[in-house]
Amino acid sequence: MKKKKVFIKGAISPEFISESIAKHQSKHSIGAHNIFLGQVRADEISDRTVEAIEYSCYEELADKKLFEIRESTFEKFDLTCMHIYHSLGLVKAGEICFFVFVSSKRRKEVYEATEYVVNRVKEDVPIFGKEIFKDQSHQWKVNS
Amino acid sequence: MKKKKVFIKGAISPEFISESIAKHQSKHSIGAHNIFLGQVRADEISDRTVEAIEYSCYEELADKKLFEIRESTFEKFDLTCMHIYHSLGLVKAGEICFFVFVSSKRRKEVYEATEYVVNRVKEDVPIFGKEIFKDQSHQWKVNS
Amino acid sequence: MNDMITIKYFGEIAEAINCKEEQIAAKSDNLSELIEELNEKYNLKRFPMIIALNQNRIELNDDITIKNNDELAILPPFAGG
Amino acid sequence: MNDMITIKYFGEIAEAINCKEEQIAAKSDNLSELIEELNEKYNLKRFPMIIALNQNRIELNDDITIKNNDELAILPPFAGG
Repeated sequence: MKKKKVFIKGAISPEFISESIAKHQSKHSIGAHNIFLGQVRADEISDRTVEAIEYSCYEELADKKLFEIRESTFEKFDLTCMHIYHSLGLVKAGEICFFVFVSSKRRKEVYEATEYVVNRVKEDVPIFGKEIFKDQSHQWKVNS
Repeated sequence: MKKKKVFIKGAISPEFISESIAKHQSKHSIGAHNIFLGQVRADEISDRTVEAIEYSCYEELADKKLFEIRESTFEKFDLTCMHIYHSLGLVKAGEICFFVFVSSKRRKEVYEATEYVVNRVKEDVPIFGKEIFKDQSHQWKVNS
Repeated sequence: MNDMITIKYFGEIAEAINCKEEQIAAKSDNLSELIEELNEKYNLKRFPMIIALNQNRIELNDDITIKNNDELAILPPFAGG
Repeated sequence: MNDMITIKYFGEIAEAINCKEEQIAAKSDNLSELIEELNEKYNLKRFPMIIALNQNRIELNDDITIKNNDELAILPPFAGG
């Protein structure tokens, strides 16, 4: 099982994203990229405002699930490349915590492939998020 | 009719994309971004390899169509922001010529909104592409 | 008659006829007749083409009247993205 | 018996029971009985939870045997993205 780097300490910076894009410019068979970015929202929950989310994960199981997701994504879709990055630790409101990057010869399949990867990561990868409010109280994030 | 800047001289750089992403980090109601990037492929066509595409457009009609696309995209989808950028002039193989950026509170609609915008731009905006081969011969690009 | 019409050509069509823009005095105020005139001049029928009058896409079989200072565009199929 | 089992807790569960990892000598080699033991110790039933044994997600009603050095994980619902 080849392990790819997925987890990033803190927020995923716009510069990290542009470097990932730049790395794909030498691949001249790629015609279409699709990128999903998850950004931390300053949600208001019963009068408290989310200031940051602190992410943690069960890394051994996460790696295994991410490997399975990679395998089945390449089986289902005709892709040139696929990358997944997710933050661990503190990510402030407005910062990016989740980055899925799918590339293909043609545009047709990229949208669906991105949606598939995003959904699989949310459902199957053991990641946990503590929503920290401005008053320093917190609650645990639940995916809807 | 408010005119938004869409056309960019030459390739769209990864830095331009990261700056666009960074500008959205102050919008704390956004939870999901979806980005489509069109990249020039070095296609082989009867033994000649595409080295670059030179884009031109009928700008007055393009602006009008882009305005219509914006209007109907915001009508159809629940989005916070939407941006379209397309290159004019020379874009080399591996470089990015088309950038669609859609942001929303939640992820649900962003994939379909991106696909809708990409398809509308391809179908309705009068942009023309001259595929220039390594031997400096050329042919006119036809969308499939 | 003799309205002055600006005609713009794009992409492969502009290249083939070696003209991007011209102004002509139309012999008739009927668009189809003007286009027929351009067809004869440039053999435009060899191209698939899209027509726009004053930045509005139109169908060639529409019975459209042109007037002085109108802008007609002769466009090949779009190829953005 | 008395196999040593490593138990890892995550997220809200780890916070509530104030424990991220512990090793215990299981009184039985049956997983359900081990989980029942942990339930009694920590009142885990108040949480929706997901169980993984040696990095494999399992269903609690499965009749599973545990052995020395197994790693059991008690996980709250996933919330990535």
